Amino acid sequence: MKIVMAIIKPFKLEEVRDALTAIGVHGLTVTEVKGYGRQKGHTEIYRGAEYAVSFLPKLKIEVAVNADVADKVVDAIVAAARTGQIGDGKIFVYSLDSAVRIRTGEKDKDAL
Amino acid sequence: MKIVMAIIKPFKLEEVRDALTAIGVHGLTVTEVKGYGRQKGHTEIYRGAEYAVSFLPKLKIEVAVNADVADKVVDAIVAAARTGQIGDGKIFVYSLDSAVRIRTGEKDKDAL
Amino acid sequence: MKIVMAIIKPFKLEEVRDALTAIGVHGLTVTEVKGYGRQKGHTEIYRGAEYAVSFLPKLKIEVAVNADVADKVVDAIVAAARTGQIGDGKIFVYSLDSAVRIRTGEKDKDAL
Amino acid sequence: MIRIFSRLAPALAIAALVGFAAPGASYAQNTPAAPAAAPAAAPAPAPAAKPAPPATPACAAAVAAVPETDKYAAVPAVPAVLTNCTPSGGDTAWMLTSVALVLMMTIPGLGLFYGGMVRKKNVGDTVMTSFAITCLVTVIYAVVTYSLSFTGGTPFIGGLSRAFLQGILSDVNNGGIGNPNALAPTIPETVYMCFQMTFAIITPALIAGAFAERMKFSAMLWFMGLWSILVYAPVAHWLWGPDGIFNSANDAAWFKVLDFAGGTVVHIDAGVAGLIAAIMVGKRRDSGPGHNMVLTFIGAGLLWVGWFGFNAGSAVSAGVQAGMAMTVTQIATAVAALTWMFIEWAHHGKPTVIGICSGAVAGLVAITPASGFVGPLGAFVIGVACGVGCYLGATALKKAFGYDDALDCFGVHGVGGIIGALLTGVFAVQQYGGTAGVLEGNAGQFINQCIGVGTVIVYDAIVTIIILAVIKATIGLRVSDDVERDGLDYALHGEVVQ
Amino acid sequence: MIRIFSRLAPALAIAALVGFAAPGASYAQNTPAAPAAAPAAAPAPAPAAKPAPPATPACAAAVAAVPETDKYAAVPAVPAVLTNCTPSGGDTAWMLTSVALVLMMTIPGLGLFYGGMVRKKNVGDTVMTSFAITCLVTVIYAVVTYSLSFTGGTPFIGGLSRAFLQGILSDVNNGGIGNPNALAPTIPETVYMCFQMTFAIITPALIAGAFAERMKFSAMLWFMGLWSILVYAPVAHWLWGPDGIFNSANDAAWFKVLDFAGGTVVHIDAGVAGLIAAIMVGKRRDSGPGHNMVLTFIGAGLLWVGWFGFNAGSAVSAGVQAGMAMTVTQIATAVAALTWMFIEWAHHGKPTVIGICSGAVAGLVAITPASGFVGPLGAFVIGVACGVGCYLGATALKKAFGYDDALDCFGVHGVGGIIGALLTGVFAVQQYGGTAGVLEGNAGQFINQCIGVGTVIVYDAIVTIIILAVIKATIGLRVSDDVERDGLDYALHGEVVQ
Amino acid sequence: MIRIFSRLAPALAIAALVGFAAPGASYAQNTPAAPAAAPAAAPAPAPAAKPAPPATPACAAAVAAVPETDKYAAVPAVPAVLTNCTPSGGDTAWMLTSVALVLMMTIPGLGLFYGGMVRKKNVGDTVMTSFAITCLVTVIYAVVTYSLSFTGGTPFIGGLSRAFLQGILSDVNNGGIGNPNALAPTIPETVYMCFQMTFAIITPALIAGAFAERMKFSAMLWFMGLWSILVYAPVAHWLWGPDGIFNSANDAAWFKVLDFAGGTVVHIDAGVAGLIAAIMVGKRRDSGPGHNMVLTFIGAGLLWVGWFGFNAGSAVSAGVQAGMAMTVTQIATAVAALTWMFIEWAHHGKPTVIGICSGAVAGLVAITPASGFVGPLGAFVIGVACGVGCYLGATALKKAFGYDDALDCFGVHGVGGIIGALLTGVFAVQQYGGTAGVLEGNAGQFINQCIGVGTVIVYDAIVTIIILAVIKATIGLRVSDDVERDGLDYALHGEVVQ
Ligand SMILES: Nc1ncnc2c1ncn2[C@@H]1O[C@H](COP(=O)(O)OP(=O)(O)O)[C@@H](O)[C@H]1O
Ligand SMILES: Nc1ncnc2c1ncn2[C@@H]1O[C@H](COP(=O)(O)OP(=O)(O)O)[C@@H](O)[C@H]1O
Ligand SMILES: Nc1ncnc2c1ncn2[C@@H]1O[C@H](COP(=O)(O)OP(=O)(O)O)[C@@H](O)[C@H]1O
Repeated sequence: MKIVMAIIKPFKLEEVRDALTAIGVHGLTVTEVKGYGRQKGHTEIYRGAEYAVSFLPKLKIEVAVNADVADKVVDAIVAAARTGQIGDGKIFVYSLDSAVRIRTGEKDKDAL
Repeated sequence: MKIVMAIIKPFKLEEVRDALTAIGVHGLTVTEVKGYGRQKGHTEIYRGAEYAVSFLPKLKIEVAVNADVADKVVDAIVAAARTGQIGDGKIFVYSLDSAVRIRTGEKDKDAL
Repeated sequence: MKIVMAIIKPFKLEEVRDALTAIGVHGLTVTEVKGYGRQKGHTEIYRGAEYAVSFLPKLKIEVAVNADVADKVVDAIVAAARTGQIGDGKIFVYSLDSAVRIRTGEKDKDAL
Repeated sequence: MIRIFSRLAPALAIAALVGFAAPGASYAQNTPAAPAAAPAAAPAPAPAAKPAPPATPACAAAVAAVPETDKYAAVPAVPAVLTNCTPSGGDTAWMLTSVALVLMMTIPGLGLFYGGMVRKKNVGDTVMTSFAITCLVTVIYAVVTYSLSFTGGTPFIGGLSRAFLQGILSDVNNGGIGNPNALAPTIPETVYMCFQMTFAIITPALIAGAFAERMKFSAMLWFMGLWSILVYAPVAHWLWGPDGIFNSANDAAWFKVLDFAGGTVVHIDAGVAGLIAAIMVGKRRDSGPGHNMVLTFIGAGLLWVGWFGFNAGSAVSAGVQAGMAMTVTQIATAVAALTWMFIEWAHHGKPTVIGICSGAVAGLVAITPASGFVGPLGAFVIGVACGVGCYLGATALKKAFGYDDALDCFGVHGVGGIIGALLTGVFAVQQYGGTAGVLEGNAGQFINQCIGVGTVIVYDAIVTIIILAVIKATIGLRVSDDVERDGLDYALHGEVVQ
Repeated sequence: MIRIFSRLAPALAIAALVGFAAPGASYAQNTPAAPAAAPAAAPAPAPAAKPAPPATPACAAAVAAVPETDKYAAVPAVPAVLTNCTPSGGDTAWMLTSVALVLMMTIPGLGLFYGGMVRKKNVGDTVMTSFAITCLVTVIYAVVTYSLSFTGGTPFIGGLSRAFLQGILSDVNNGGIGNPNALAPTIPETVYMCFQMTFAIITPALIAGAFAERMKFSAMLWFMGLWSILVYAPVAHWLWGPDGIFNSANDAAWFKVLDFAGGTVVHIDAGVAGLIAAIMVGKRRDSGPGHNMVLTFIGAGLLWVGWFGFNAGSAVSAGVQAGMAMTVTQIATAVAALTWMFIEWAHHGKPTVIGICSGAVAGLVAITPASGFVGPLGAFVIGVACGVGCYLGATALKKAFGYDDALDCFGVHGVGGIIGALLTGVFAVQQYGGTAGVLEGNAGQFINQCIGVGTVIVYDAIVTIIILAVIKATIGLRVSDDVERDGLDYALHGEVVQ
Repeated sequence: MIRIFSRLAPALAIAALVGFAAPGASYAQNTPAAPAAAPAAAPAPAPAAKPAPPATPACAAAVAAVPETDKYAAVPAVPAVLTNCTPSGGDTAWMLTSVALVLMMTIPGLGLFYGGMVRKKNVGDTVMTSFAITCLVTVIYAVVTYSLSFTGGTPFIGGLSRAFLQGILSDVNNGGIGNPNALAPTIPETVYMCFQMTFAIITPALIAGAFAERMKFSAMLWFMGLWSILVYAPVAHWLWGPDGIFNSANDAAWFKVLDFAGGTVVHIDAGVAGLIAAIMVGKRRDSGPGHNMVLTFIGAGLLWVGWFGFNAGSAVSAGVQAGMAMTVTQIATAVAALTWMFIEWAHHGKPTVIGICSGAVAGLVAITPASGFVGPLGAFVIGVACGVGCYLGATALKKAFGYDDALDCFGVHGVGGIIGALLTGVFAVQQYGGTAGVLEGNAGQFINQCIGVGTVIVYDAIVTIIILAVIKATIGLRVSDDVERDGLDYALHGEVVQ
């Protein structure tokens, strides 16, 4: 099993969710995060002072999947989240040792 | 070492924390997240329009532990977080290469 | 590749970011979290009742890096985030299987 | 639940249509519909609380004067009502303003004061409760409560001569000298009715603090509707109705009880009902500190500002009594707020925003019955006393008995109202409001205050218990555990603060 | 965009300097600058809507009386203006208060009402729009709109005799009897001007709800500035100007249309312009529920409170008409709010905060034109009618036609204004406001109301289309997609709520 | 710190009890306690700023008239005070309203205006500062400040004849003609006292903006308490006391300085003290943009609305002068807000919510001293001047000197107050307020304004330095670094916005 963790632009959430549902992934967890990277931040103005805001709002999506579909999931996210502009985000994949569904106690594959 | 990452219902936090303390785990990190899964979401109403809210508030708990107690931790969380209703959440376990306590520079086991 | 995940005190963010930039790391993701550990929490007062707040505001920083610089990154964070007082936080390192830059589709090293 | 309510609207509509239509005709015909209206029923018409003697009606002269300064009088035929204006434009101006100020106390004032003290998941339900009560009580008040409270009837309850506001305007034409209502001789009766309506609105809205975060919205509406007719109307009549048993201006009163602006009618009434409701609805499953003390601060600020309309407005005139009422209101409030803050500081090591705001509200509550009767000295003592008393009411008392008065409706309004009502009997000064208190040698006034307070507490408690028991047995009082856990905003209203 | 605006400020400054300076001199010289001012232009000076006959000016007597009660008169040489006070201190007190109340409706009232209903990313732009309109319209109103609206000229538009407020004070010296403005005989003209200014402020601020979350801030400013001169000024003149074609107090009026406090001038005007703007600016790319119903609650509360100044203040006196206007305002608002809430509850299973608040505003809108003319019966029916009508306007109507009236400017103010204006013709009672409606047998009044409403709708729509088309062709109406997506707060104002 | 304060409360209680009790007796005895009260001390009793000549007291006639229109007079024995009402109900109505409006400026107005501009972690401390100052100053004002400011004494400081408000009511009985206080002849003295109290409240509350986010709450309380006695009271006496050295209505004044509503007494006073405090408390360790411009918007809106009470209320009558004061207040505010917005737009490319709100406050500040003396032209120029000046004050000036005036107390109130005070001397028009300015040929008035402003600045700065130095040496001024970093809300008040 793998966890696919993607950092995306906030307004892409619905599209990514739909893309994942389309390939049979029906569970995911979303976190509001701030991203720092190449994308230029905003400037906030406060009484004549300008404050550079270098941390931009992003969403982190975490999806636990079977190892065999991880690539498909990555591709689906890339396709749905891409705008082609700087700041589109990253996807990181790492290995999962085990998974449990709390409600039933089901393990691993059955838990996803 | 392992990281046990659990997605739970928000109102279960205190119980889970107490269950972990009871088995000797004294550190954890909590994040507010939104979950998408089988659990049906709410409907928000706004001037005669209904908006389906499919992302539900959940909490993510991350606990770094020695590999040998990981199962005990998982069991404790399952026991404490279970309501038996859809949406109770998942637990994911993955391997940790190293850990450091910032204050002291202690490493790995000593850092947990 | 590794992911370095650090839990730090919120007011240390800028220093940590600068320390990382100084060693050539130009991307990271920040999450507001609540930490539970040895650090004593606050007490909130509400009409003569005291509520112990045991979860304290922390920031989680996630940085994906090449395995060879992981130690340098950890050291930089430790140096920047340390105050020497309880609650400075932890750093966890785990392995990353792959990475993708959404905008370009670049993989792994090129994606970081 | 829904079914019940979807039927309520049309029923209400039909009842009100019939009701408003009848007197509507009587307005048009300019026939006083109710021979039993206030003037006839007034052996002791003016309560001492509001006794500004009427000036010579300026507008009668004005009407006569018009032909002479003819240049503005080009309106061909001035309709009847317009030739009869009010005896005092100044008093009317202040009372129109006071209506606005007292309404502002409830929406948005009280809604925010309470809203900041609940958890975020219930703030929508909390503010909506204030808003819905405002609307519901407005309709009920126009239909029946005003008449039951302020027209003559029996010593226990008023008559129906102003039901559906019938005759409220046409009487003004009798003689051209303005409002014949002895309670407010220098202003139009419509303005007096609106002013009193805002009091009838805030009283149930205060109760809602006791059972916040767990009562069904539908049950709340039924409770408030019934309570405002069965409890508020008679109690207001006892204290303020022309022939009320406790009205200090009624020569035939059984006991002359002082209540300038509603310490008993509004605050004790609300506090006791809140206590009963907190007990009968039961404790919250989980609680925690208020989610946003900035909202509470806004609410407390607007309550304070609006309370000038409440207290100084209760003089029903813009004169000396209003001025002194405003002065003592300001002093008692500030003193009570500081008292609460310093006690909390000494007790818990920190002064809190919610603490100082609660103290201010406690002071406003306690000075309310006294505001037209006492001076700066009385205000100061009342401020200290209620600061201490309400602090204990909201902390020790609640802990000792274990009820869950969520936002301290009883702890602040009940306790503060009682302290204020009793101390009014002590510190009343003959010169300010016409009645001496214990300090000026009139010990009997304290007894009267005790009797008034006691009677209201007992009656209020009994009727509140009955109303709540009936609702509990029918539609139920309380939301389910799931709803309570997820928050009333999501579950009952489909809305959430982001 | 910036360049255009950085040039606007100095240009405005110079124009205004020249303008204010000229009449500034004329005040000092105490010479009536405009022989065509109100008194001369007044064959039918007092609109029936505001016909309180003037009292004998108290201050003239006072001036005479001063030598006798000499003890206060130690000021050596009382300057001229000060010996001429206003005929009615009470009326003036109420109108000064009403100015404050109506300004509070826009800032912060309307800003919050709207601000709570947008997404969090646009709340700053939304509240700033209310604030900026307040400032912009104040300047424009003093320069030209007041004069165009309220001085005599043609039946279609007023004159320039009060441009730059010239002569607004000096006339008071003519004869020492107070304000010679026949529209407000008992108060200083400055106060009347301020009162009317607050109406001119809120009207464009209402429009902004229609195109919220997507219009350029610069385009908004140009639009509002032009609209307030080209649409608001003439429409106000038609209904309220001394020689306006629809002024019911003008004997020479083509049709006598009743509009007590601005149902047509303010709400229909704003609603129709909003509808046009929503269509021409286009739909939002994405939408969602409002982010904070607590803000909406505060806004609705302050709107309700402030509306007492709007409606009861439109009596321009503190008397019987103001009292009844306040009464019917309270009743219609409560009824409409409950109506909306129960419909929503039946329809969606849940009563919402935004629903009950919207219903209250709908009620306030619909009772506005009627408030000086109808009684409790009329208020009740109007409340039910607009509760139903505006609910449909904000839901079914919008869905059916597919325009994106973001915050339901047309759905509430347009629909509510039309319902109110027409029902005024039905429920007007001779005794209250001087004009009978259909129920009292005067069917013609309903026709007049239809003609008035229809004409305003057509004129407003046409001119609004032209203004928006010009702006679209020049600086553009709409922000870019990126800006809309990221939120106007970040992108246009560099600020964000944390 | 706690120990100190837990002792303050009882001490205060005892002192005040003794103080209020003594005059309490004197009220009851109806003996004028202070032979040196205002009337005796009045060779030049009425300041030109507030010279509405008294009308024939309507209530004296009313009292006589009662027996004739006997039908309302059933109250058996009308107590003495009630037979003496105020000469002008209209003026009193407006002043009662103004008290409410000006209080609303501080709570919640200023608290929110400031609260939105701090970081989220300090918003509770910021709003609580406004609230606590309101309470503290109320008590101190009643005890001593009112008397020191407004009774005759020396040219430098008033007397103690009204300490503990003694005699404030009983004098009204002398002759039955209303308030004998020459400063406010047509309203009860209690109302005048309350009105002035609200000014004494907002002044220290303004100072708190300068040292926001880092001062100890306990040190703040001590500072404000001492400052309001040692600085506010004498400065108010200089400008407004019957025998004050700068009172333009005092024939014996050394220099006749115009300050209609507090440009010098309130704003320069607060601004300079703020500057000193910002420097002595030191810079914040970290800063950042305000956390919620919606709060700032609400605050600015309520400040604007409330300021009508501040400026038009300073006419102490509901007449022509109030009307023009309201007019110029509206114009200057709008112009200043637009000026700031356009400068910022040109300068940074974006117009901000906090910018336009700051500009509005700057305009309100600068028109304050001028509001009863200038006309629309003056208002326009003052608006532009302070828009530019305060923008520079809050940006360039602060940057140039490097002090950390956190919320621009000096940048807006100090700079705006000075601009307003000086331009009052230029644009004052004889006809409006009785004094000519430079433009009407009276160049000397400008000199007088400079002398007044300069003296206040120097005195204020010196005494503020001394007070702060003493506090610094005893309990300390500043929170620890840890507290500052974590936020004052958690650390000092145990509360946090969720
Ligand atoms: N090395 C990294 N580790 C963790 N997160 C990263 C890293 N680099 C980038 N990110 C995340 O990805 C987001 C987008 O990265 P950015 O460099 O701005 O643009 P792009 O992905 O188009 O190259 C960042 O805002 C940050 O949240
Ligand atoms: N594949 C997944 N990857 C990551 N998180 C998941 C996944 N599936 C479910 N979750 C998380 O677990 C929560 C509960 O899942 P859900 O399917 O609703 O109920 P249950 O756990 O009872 O089957 C979701 O809200 C989501 O946060
Ligand atoms: N075992 C753990 N797993 C996950 N997070 C932890 C763990 N232990 C500590 N933390 C995080 O580190 C933070 C600091 O830990 P704490 O024990 O308070 O102080 P210190 O790091 O100085 O020993 C905690 O608030 C929590 O967020």
